Parts: sequence; structure tokens; C-alpha cells
Amino acid sequence: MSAAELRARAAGWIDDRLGFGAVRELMSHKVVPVHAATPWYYFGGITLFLFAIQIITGILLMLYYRPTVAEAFDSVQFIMTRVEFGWLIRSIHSWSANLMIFVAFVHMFSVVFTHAYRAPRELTWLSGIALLGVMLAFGFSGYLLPWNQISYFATKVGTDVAATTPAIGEALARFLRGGEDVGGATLTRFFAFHVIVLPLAAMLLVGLHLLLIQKTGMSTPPWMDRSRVRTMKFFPNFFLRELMVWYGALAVLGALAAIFPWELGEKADPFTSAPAGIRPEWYFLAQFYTLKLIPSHVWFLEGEMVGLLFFGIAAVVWVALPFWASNPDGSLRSRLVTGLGIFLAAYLAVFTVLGYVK
Amino acid sequence: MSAAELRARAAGWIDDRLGFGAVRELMSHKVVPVHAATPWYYFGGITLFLFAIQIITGILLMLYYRPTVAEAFDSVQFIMTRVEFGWLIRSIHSWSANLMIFVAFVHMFSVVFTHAYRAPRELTWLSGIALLGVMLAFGFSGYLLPWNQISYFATKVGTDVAATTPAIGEALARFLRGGEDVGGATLTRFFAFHVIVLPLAAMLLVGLHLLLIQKTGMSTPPWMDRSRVRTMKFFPNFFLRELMVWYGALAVLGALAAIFPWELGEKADPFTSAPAGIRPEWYFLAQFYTLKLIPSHVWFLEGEMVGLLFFGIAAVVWVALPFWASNPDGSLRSRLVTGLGIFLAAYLAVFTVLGYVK
Amino acid sequence: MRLRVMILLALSCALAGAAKDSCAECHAALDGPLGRPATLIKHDIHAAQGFSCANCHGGDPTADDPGEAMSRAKGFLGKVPRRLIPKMCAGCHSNPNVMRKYGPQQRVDQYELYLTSIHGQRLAAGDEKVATCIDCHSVHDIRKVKDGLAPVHPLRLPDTCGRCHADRQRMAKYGIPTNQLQDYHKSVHWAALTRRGDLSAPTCASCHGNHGAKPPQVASVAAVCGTCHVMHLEQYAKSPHQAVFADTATGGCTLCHSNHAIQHPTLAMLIGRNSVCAPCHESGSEGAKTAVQMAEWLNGLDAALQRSESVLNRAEYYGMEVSEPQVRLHDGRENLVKARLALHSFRPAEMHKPVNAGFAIARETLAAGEAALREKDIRRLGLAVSVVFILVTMVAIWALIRRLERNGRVPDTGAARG
Amino acid sequence: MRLRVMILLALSCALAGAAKDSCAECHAALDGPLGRPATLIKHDIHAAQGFSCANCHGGDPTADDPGEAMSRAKGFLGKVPRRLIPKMCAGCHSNPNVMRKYGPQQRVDQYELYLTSIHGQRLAAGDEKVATCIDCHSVHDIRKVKDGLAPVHPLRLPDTCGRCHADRQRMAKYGIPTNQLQDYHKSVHWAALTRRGDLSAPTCASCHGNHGAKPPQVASVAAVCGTCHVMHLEQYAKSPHQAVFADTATGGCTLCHSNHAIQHPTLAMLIGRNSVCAPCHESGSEGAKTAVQMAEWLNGLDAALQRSESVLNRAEYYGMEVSEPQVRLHDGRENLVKARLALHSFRPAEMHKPVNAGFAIARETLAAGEAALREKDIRRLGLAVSVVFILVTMVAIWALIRRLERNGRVPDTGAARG
Repeated sequence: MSAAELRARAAGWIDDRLGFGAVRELMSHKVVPVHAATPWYYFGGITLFLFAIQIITGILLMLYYRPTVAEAFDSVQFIMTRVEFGWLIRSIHSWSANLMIFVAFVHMFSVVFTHAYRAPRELTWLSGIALLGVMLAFGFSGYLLPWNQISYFATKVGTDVAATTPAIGEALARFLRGGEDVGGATLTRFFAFHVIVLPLAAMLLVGLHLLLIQKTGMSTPPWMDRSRVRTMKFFPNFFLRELMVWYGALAVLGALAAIFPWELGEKADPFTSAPAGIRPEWYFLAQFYTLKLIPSHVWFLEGEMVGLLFFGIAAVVWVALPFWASNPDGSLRSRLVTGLGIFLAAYLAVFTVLGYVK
Repeated sequence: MSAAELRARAAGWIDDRLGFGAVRELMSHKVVPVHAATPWYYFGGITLFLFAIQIITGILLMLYYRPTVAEAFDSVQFIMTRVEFGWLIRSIHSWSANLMIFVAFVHMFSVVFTHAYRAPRELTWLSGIALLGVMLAFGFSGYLLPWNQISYFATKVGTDVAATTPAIGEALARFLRGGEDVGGATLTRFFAFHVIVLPLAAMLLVGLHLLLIQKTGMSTPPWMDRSRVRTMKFFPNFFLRELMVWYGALAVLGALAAIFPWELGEKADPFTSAPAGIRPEWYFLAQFYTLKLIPSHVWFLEGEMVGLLFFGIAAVVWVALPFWASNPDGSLRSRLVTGLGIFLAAYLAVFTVLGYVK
Repeated sequence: MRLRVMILLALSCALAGAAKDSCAECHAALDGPLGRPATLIKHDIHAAQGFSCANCHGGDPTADDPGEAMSRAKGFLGKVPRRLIPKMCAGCHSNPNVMRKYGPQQRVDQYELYLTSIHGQRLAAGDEKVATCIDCHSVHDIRKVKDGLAPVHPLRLPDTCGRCHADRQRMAKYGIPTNQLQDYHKSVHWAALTRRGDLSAPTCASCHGNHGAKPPQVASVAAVCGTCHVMHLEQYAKSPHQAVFADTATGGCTLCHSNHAIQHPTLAMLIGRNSVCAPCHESGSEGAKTAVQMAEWLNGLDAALQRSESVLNRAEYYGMEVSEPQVRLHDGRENLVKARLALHSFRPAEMHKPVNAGFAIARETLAAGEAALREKDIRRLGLAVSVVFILVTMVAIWALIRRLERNGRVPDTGAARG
Repeated sequence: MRLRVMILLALSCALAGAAKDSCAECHAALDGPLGRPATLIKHDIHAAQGFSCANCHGGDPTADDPGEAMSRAKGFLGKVPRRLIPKMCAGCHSNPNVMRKYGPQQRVDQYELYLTSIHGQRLAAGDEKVATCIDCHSVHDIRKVKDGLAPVHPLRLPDTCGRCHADRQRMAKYGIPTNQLQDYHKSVHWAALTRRGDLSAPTCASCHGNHGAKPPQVASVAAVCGTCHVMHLEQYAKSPHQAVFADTATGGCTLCHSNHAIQHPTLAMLIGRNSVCAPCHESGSEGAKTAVQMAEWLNGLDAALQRSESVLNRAEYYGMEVSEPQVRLHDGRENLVKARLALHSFRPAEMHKPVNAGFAIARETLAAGEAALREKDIRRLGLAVSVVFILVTMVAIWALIRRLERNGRVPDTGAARG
């Protein structure tokens, strides 16, 4: 029996038992439309790739990280200075987290502008929005873990904002903090969210999201005539292109981590006053800046509460996008949606920059 | 539109998008053989049920547990005395862990005695054995986490044994301990294994194991005439029976946790000498006792090393069971396998009891 | 100015070169007792400060010729007579103007105190067997008190005193006991010094004084003990015993606690055959009854607190949250300590407050522990209830299965696979 | 025995009842200066120990009639004349047999020391303006030294001394300066006492003595400073300055460091216009050159260590592992401290060792830091290499895509879904 024959037989043996044939069959039928907006299809894949990097680097960091007030900062310092390639792993984890959120936003807006959220993809949209929420929660909880001065006070501010939510605010803040104030209990809790609760949620949602995409196929923008749009095979044509993009993302990540290693700052000291210019991570900056602009009292309500109410209503409208984007006659309100998307993207961009500059 | 109609339409809408229909279709075809050995089929399900309980209670414990030498013990004490129902959660987690390993062993021996490992179920057997290994690793790593006197010294002994493995022993022990001795680094590392590395491995393996069972269906013992064995539908007939068994397991667990709350012991003090009668958890007791019986030198080799070599060879033989259990003519060496299974079960039972008594 | 500096420098170098010490030079070359001082002096605090043999023994250390160096004409004293030693040491140590150079707050009262000590009084009366400076501080290798090798270091002082006072032969002619060192070695004070390593624990000199060593006088025994046991002294000052004991031969604290062999106090001091009260307070008398009452209070409070503790421990074992009553129990034990302290007033009224407070805490924590144990039982009841619910559900499922399978939807009889 | 106890008890109660004090009774009812002592005495340590007014002022406190209570016949002294105060206090405080009752090791040399002090000498010469016991310890409310309200508590002592010594009018006739308190308030010692809260930091009495207060004598200044600055004294003892300074008017340490206004030393003490060396060592002389050399060493070592530190910090910023050289840097700084200490020997040879060791560590840590920075560059090179590999792979994938799609396996043109 030649080596090739042996290989073929082994493959056949495994195939009999696992049924890879069915998967291959499915793969060969999956196609991707080819048109001017095709490059936007890559962004979902990049997000997935960065998420995989987060899982791998996150597990490696966990081998050394210790989620207590006394040791958190020192253990991160240990990772960055003593652990072989620890500096690289931690920098990549931090950079990749930020890139992932940025890419996810790009992915969301590309879906909006190509109107890919429309029926029958409502559940895909909802699961995607839920994933974005999970990612923001990852960012918020992960930010605290190094327990440095900036992250400590930013978390204080962040949970204070959460506390002003009408009705459930106080309970929500206490649940997040594990007590009356940000402290050891908060750190333990955020760690648990970050390494087990959110990852489980993310894996389930990613699975659902991919399954739904597999079921409904890739969307073509509504202004194109579907029957005349060319397609390419997902495998290998699209897959190889996606692989190229992933390699590119890896190079960008490595360069960022090596040239701009993520800073650690100073160990948090709850007894000092908050350092000047405390602000949250950039992806919360637009909301943060908006809340700062609202006067402290609007009519008879607290200013922050009004802001949160407004954000809440806006979020509900946004999440429900697939359900109001069609006219009663079934035609798409595409101008309205596009206009709203542009407005939202502009708002986020401008207010993030303003929040950063001011 | 009546409520029933509305419900039917909503179900239809979701079904269009998620394709539950296919799953239902699949379910309705799945059958379970009915014969004298049918009760053994329940044990895999019980293991799965206990694993689910471990995931849920484990996540709850993580909200308060802190994996550092300074705070581990106190945080477990805090869980047991201060956290609402913390005593229940921790006791259930500990009891369920031990029950799960016991049930997994029962499941394994039932597979051996009904010869369910045979082709085409080799991969199912292998993934099951891997799952058993993961569970033992869960037990070994989880045992240290409360950082009490007994678990500290048992881990010292356990990693010392690992260190006597030929060739890779020293490196293996250093990798497990994260240093020269059991300490803070070991705790951090065991925690990372326990809450992320092993859970991921377990989930992948459980998925694979279930997928393989789904593909190959339930095995019927070889001494029965397959064509004349009655079957029942998996859903609802078998499923409801399994559900009953799960409820029973839940009652047992609750009773154990409430009547025999899992002890916490004393906080580990590395500077005292090991307390008398240090021994590992019961599922390592047979091997531990065997190693103790081996003289310190056998011919020119260290006694422990000989023991480990022997265990290693026995393990390889056992894992490879499906591959040597058939004669060249394809007929099953069922007497040999049954005999070996009885011998192994008897060895484990007797030596575990001896290890406990001595 | 600069010229003057140069001259001074030259001069001082010449002087330094001239600081010749022929005593050390010759004696270092001698064997036996005549050579020893030259070796010992290396560890001497005086030598370290620049003093030479001649400062005490007189003579001319600059002369090379032994006859000239040790000529009486040049003030050579030879071996200093024992009766002159204290006065010789006092020559410097009682001179404030000399001592000031070695430390602005040096004591200069050692000699004065010595004169009032029994040692000093006997020496003055012509008894040369008593201790002089060198008997305690040693000679030629006198070290600082803080130096662990000094014979007057706290850890060594008892043995230094004992060298004479534990020597029956030596003490015979003074008719004083010799068991003090032996007694002291049994005491809590020696244990504190050696086992706990507390160098501030009392040694001989702490109570008797060092240079003015004398038995503490009857009236001052309480004051001497009270320098450390401040709160006990406060209580004792209120006591009816205070005035009475002050006039007895032994006086104050030592009457009950003994003097050198002070032990950890037990309830046996109050009741029973070896009670320290018994010699004065006849059994059945008012005083004896009070002693029994006090012992009962202390004993009862101790037992009550222990019972609370064991109940709380049992509750904790069952995973119940009892850390708050456990902290409260510390307050209870503190009240027991306070009651033991108040006993020294020998007034039941003084003991009432801490004893009652302690009992109240014992009751309160016992109640908390018992409540926790009841809560444990409630948990088990909760378990029983849930088990009942689980069983009911199981029965319901069984019924469902029966119904399903009786309705014709019995298991298929198709062929099983593989 | 028991009977005797009963009698003694009755007797002592009677005595206690008789401890009448008509002084306090009447004076408490009086206003103004005559009433004050009765109020103040409540905080007095003597009153707490059972002493009454009559113990100092004489008279008969058992008499109710003021005339009888304060009759000269009963030994009433009235206001004690200033010149008699020290002697009166000494009546008890210099009597070992009295003081022993209040503590076995109480000092009894205060009066003796006082007699040698400038205060005591002037009082003996008839100057009643000098300080007596009550001027420092206050009168009628004399507190323990450890009592924070006592005028002789370390934190209050400088002001107590300053009450007289900082009063220009009062000091005029003695012709002594009055700037000591002001100077002391600028000193590191006062800062240590007040800012660091170190109650063992020196106050006036630490150097001048308390009861025997006198300027430290020329020869003993170094010894006085050396009681705390032990290692500096050791170095200074080796110094050529030691013998020279001992004979100058000011002597020892204070010549360079001043006396009351001691500042944290700087390199300006060695070089430049305000150098403390300049008054003796002419610019260009051997001594002046040595001073410049020493300053250069200290300055150079400090700068070298700082450079190493900044390089290491930069390396750490880039995530490099430099904790070992950073720990090593502590050794370097310790050598700088040792060099500053060795300076007090004023022998370049003594300074050589720590200075060289310090420079060696500075070089070693600098090298480690620079190596870490190079390692950082290697990491970036590693990045560049991996980027090249990534790009090559991307190009390869692109080529593969091109080949695949040119081989006729171009994308389908089927209809896209959705």
C-alpha cells in the first residue's frame, strides 16, 4: 500500500465516522456575490479572526493574571517584564480588543448601508447587535483588570453613570460592583464576567450568527438585480481572499504591539483623588461626552437620567431596525435608514473626537 | 387572529429562519434499543447533567472566588458564610464533581461490558476516554483552589509524583507548578486550567462525543440479535425517562450538600509540616496506594518511575481497546475484554478501599 | 589662620604618636593571670573610648622600664583594693562634667545609689565579700548593658546575681535564702524573657534596683509591681486589703502571688485547700464566701463563653454565617479579662459590671449560635420540601410516559442499528 | 491571726477617713491666684501618688482653722523661696530610699546634675533669675515627661527652653545669643520631630543635658552628635580634622554643620563660594583640591546613577525585563550613601571604595539598560521580519487565487440569493 493510498484509506475511515463529506458538500455550494460592495463582506471575518486572537491571548494571560486588588497590577507587570513574550501577548490582547470593536462597528454600518439587515435576516442583525454589546462589555470589564489608576477611576465613573439609570440604576451598579463601591469584589466579578460569562455568551452568539448566515447566504444590496450579480465560490476563492486580509490584520497587530506597547500606568490607589482627565475607553467616549453636555437638570429630571433615557430609546429604535425599515407595502425605506446611519456614524465620530480633545 | 394562531405564526416565522423543523425531523428518527442493558444508557446522560451543574455552579462561584494565596481560602470562606446560598452552591459543586467522576467511570465500564466501543465507535470511545482525562484534570486542579491544608499538601504530593515521570517529569512538574514548588503561581495556573482551558476542552469533546453518538446511534450488545431488539423513540420516550433520572440525581445532590456540607478545613500553611494521612482525592487513591506499595528501588530503576511506566503502558493498552479487541477475522475477543474489565474494576475498587483504610 | 592649622596638625600628630601604652605592650607578652587583662581589655567599652590601664591602675604607661612604669612614685596602685573599687569608678561615673562628654544625659547616681544598697552598706562596714562594681559588670572587659555578652544584659543578669545569691555557702553567714534564682526560673517573668523574647520582662534589677539593690520595702511592693501592672495596681488601691497588707511583714502583691516564683494565676488561688485566701479568711466566713463567689463568677463566665464558642463553631461547621457573634465573643472574653482584673479590688461590686456584661454577651452569642443551628435545620427542611417536589415531578413524568405509551405510541419495534 | 486582720482593717479605715486636707478644701473655695493651685493639683503626678500640699509647703492640713493650719510653728513655709526650690525637690528626688518606693530604678541624680549646670551654678551664686525645677516642670501641675501636656515633653521642650533663652531682654545681662530656638526650628532635627513624628529626634536636652544643662564642651561635641550619628563619628575619628578641630573654639561637627540650625547637607558645603572648607583651605591648596575632588565624586556618582535609572526606566517602558538591574541600582545608591559617610574621614582613600563600587554599579546597570534597549530594537527587527514573511504569504495566496481563477475555475455567475 503506497503512502498516498494509506492516506486515502485513513481519510476514508475518518470520513465514515465523522461525515466530513457532508460539510465539503455544503461548502462547495456556498457562494459569495461579487460586486462593488464585496469588500465589506470581509469585515465580519476580520472581527471573527480578532475574536479568535482574543481567546488565545486571553487564555495565555490567565496563566499568570491574578484578580485581586493586592496582586492584579503586579501580576500584569510580571507578565510584561518576566514572562517570555508576555509583553507581546498583553499588547496584542489590548490592541486586538480595540481593533475588534472598531471593525465590528465598521461591519455594522456596512450592513446598514447595504441594507443587509432586511428580512429574512432580522435574527442575524439581532444576534450581531447582541455580539456588539457583548464586545463592549468585554471592553468595559477588561479595562479594569490591570487595576491601574486610570482604569480604576474610569470604572468608578462608568458604574456611577450606570447608577443613574432610572429605576434599576442603583441595583445595577451594586450588581456590577459587588458592593457599594469599586473594590476587590468588583475586580473579582469583572474578571468572572470577562473570562467565563461573556466568552460563553460570545461563543453561543457567534455560533448562532454564523449558522444564520450559513442558512440565509450573503445578502446582495437591494439596488442590484440579484439575478445578474456574479458570484464566486466561498471555498476556495472567497476564503483565500479572507485569509489574505487576516494575514494583513495580523501584521498590523504585531506592528502596533511592538511599536506602541500597551502602557500599564500606575497602580490604582483608591485613596488619592481621581487623576485629571479621567475618561472611558474611546468606544464609550461619544456617550460620555454627550452626558457631560447635558445640563445637570432638565425640567424636573436629572440631566444624566434624561441622557440615559434618550440613549435607551435610541438603542431600542436601532435594535428594532429590521422591523420598521420596511413600508407597510413591503418596500424598503432605504433613504430613511441610510440617512439615519450617516447621522449616527457622524455623531459617533464627531463626539468621540470632541470627547477626546476636550 | 386568535392567540393560538398568533403563536403558530410566530413559530412559523422563527422556523423559517432557524430551521428547527430539520432538528425535529432528526429527533423523531432517533431511537433507543430496549433490552436488559438499557438502564446503562442513562449513565452518559447523568454525566452530562452533572457537567451542566458544574458549569452553572462554577460560574456562580467565580463571581466571588479569588485565586491568590492571600485570598483564596478567605474568599471560599466568604462564599460559604456570607454569600446568599453560597454554602449550597459550593457544596453542590464539590459533591457534583465527585459524583460526576464516579458516574463517568460507571459509564466507561458499562461501555466495556456491553462492548459498545467496537467499530464504528472507536472515535466515540477515544473522545470518551479523553473526557474522563479532562474530568480527572478538573478534579486535580479544582482540589487545590480552596487553598486549605489538605489540598495544598495533596497537590505537593501529586506534583511530586508527576515529577518522577521518566524524561519529561521535571519539566511537567515545573509546568504544573509554574515554578519550583507549589505556591501562588501554581494556584493561578490551576485556576486558569480549571476555569478556561479545561472547560473549552470539555465543551469541544462533549460536542464531538454527542455528534458521534448521534451519527452512529446507540449500540446494542453483540450477543443480541439486532433485528429482533425492540426500540423506543428517543423523544419523548427515552428523554422523559432520562429526565426522571436527572431529577433523581438532583435530589441526591441536594441531600448530600445539605446534610454533608463540603468541609473547608484549615487555611494552608506552607511552613508547617504536612499533616498526617495526606492522600489525594479518592479517584487517584488506587494509583497512589499502588505507588506506595512498590519498593523504592526495582532493579536499577526508581520504584515510582517503574510504577508510572507500568501505569503508562496500561493506559495505552486501555485507550487502544477498540483496536485490539477484534480478532484478525473481525470477530470480537469479548471474553478477553470482559475479563480485563472485571480485573480493572476489581483492582480500582480494592486498591481505592485499601488506600483509604491504610 | 591657615598657619595655625598647619601647626596644630603637626602637633596633634606628634601627640598621637606619643600615646604609647607600655602596660598593654608588656602584659600582652605575659602568660596566665598577668596576661589576661591585656586580652580582655580589647572588648572593654572604656578602652574603646580611649582609656588606658593607667587611668584606673595609675603609673606611667610612657615609661618602658617596668620599675619606672609601675613605681608608686608615679601613682601606681597595682591591684585596686576591693573596698576602694566603687569609689574609684565613681571618680568618673559620679562626675557630671566627665560623664557629659560621653552622652549629655548619662546617669551619675550609681555610686550614690550603691552607698544606700545593702552591698554598699556592708562594704562600708568592712565586709569585702559583697558585690562591688566589677562583680556584676566584670573587670577589664566591661561591656555596654545592651551587649548580649555583658553579664548585666537582661538575659544574663539573673545568673550574674545568682552567682552569689544562689550560692548556699556564700550566703550562709548572712542568713538569707538562696532559692531566689531557682524560683525565678519557674516564674512567668523568666518565661516572658526567654520564651517570648521580651527583653523588657522583669529581671532581678527591675524590682530590686540595680546599683541601689535592696529588698523592696513592704509599702512599696505594690508600687514596684504596679510599674508594669498599672491597672492591677489601680484596682488594688481600692481594695480593703491594701491598708491591711501594707503593715504585714511581706506586704502587697507578693502575699498571694509570692515573690520570685510568680505563676500564672488560676482559680485554685481562690478556692480549695491551697487557696491563698484560706490563711486569713476562715472557711465559712464572709471573706471566704466572697472568694468562692468570685471564683464561681470567673469559672461560670469562662464556661459560658466556651459553650457559646462551641455552639458557634458547630454552626460555622454547617456553613452558617456566624462571624458577627464570633467577633462579639471577643468582647465577652475581654470582659472576662476585665473581671479578673477587677478581682484585685476584692470588692464584689467592682466585679459585677464586667461579669454581668460578659454573661450577657455569652447569652447573646449562644442565642445567635442556636438560631444559626435552627436555620441549619430549616435548610434541611427546605431540602426535604424540594425532594418532595422533585419526587412529585418524577411521578408526574412517569405518569406522562405511561399515558404516552398506553395511547398506542408504544416504542417502535424497528431494528436497532449497530 | 484572723483577729489581728480584723483589727488592722478597722484601724486602716479609720486612718483613711482621717486623711483630711484642709489646704485643698479652703483654697478650692478661693478665687484668683490663691485658688489656682487647688485646680492645677488635680493633674499633678505627686497628688496622684498621695502627696498633699503640706508635703512641700509644710503646715498642718488636719487643722480646720487657717491660722493653725498655716502656722510657722507647724512648719508652714508659705511660698517656697526660689533659691530653696531645687533643694526642696531634692529632699525626695535625691533620696534613693524614698524614690525606690516609686520605681526600683528611678534616677536620683537630678539635683547633683543641676548643681553642675550653669543654672545651678548661677543660683548658688545668688542669681534667682535662672531656671529652677518648677520653671521647666511647671508647678502644682507637674506631669510625667511622657505626658503630651508636660512642658518637658519632647514636642514642647524647645518652647519651654525658649521661653527664657529666646527672650532677648531676659538674656541681655548674660550676653548670650537668643537665636537658638529660631535656628532649631529650621533644623532637620525639628523637622524629624514634628514632620516625621520621630519623638527620639534630638531636642535641647538631648545635646545639652536636661538637669545638668550646659553647652557641650569642645572635645565632646563629636561624642554628643555621635550618640545618634554613630557611623559618622567612626569616620570622623579617623579624620585629620579630628585632632585639629578638637582644639578650636567651636570644635567638631558644628564647625561645618553649625549647631542649632543644622540643615540637610549639600555639595555646596564642599565647593563654591559658601564652601565650609574655604575658611581654612585656600583656593588652590591641596585641601581645597581634595574638597573639589570629593564633590566631583559624589556629584558624578549621583549623575551616573540617575542616568542608569533613566535608561532602565526607558527600557522598562518598552516592556523590557530590567527588574534585576533596577534592584542592583539600589546597591549603587547605597554606595553613594556610604561615600557621603566616608567623606567624614576627609581621606580620599576612604572614599575610594564606595565611590568606585558605585561607579561600577552605575556602569553595569547602564550597560544592562542599553542591552535591554537593543533587545527592544531586536524585537522590532523580529517584527519587521515577520511582516516580511506575512507579506510573502499574502503574495503567495494572491498568486494561488490568480492561478485558480485563471484555470477556468472563475467565479460562478449564478444568481446570488437574498
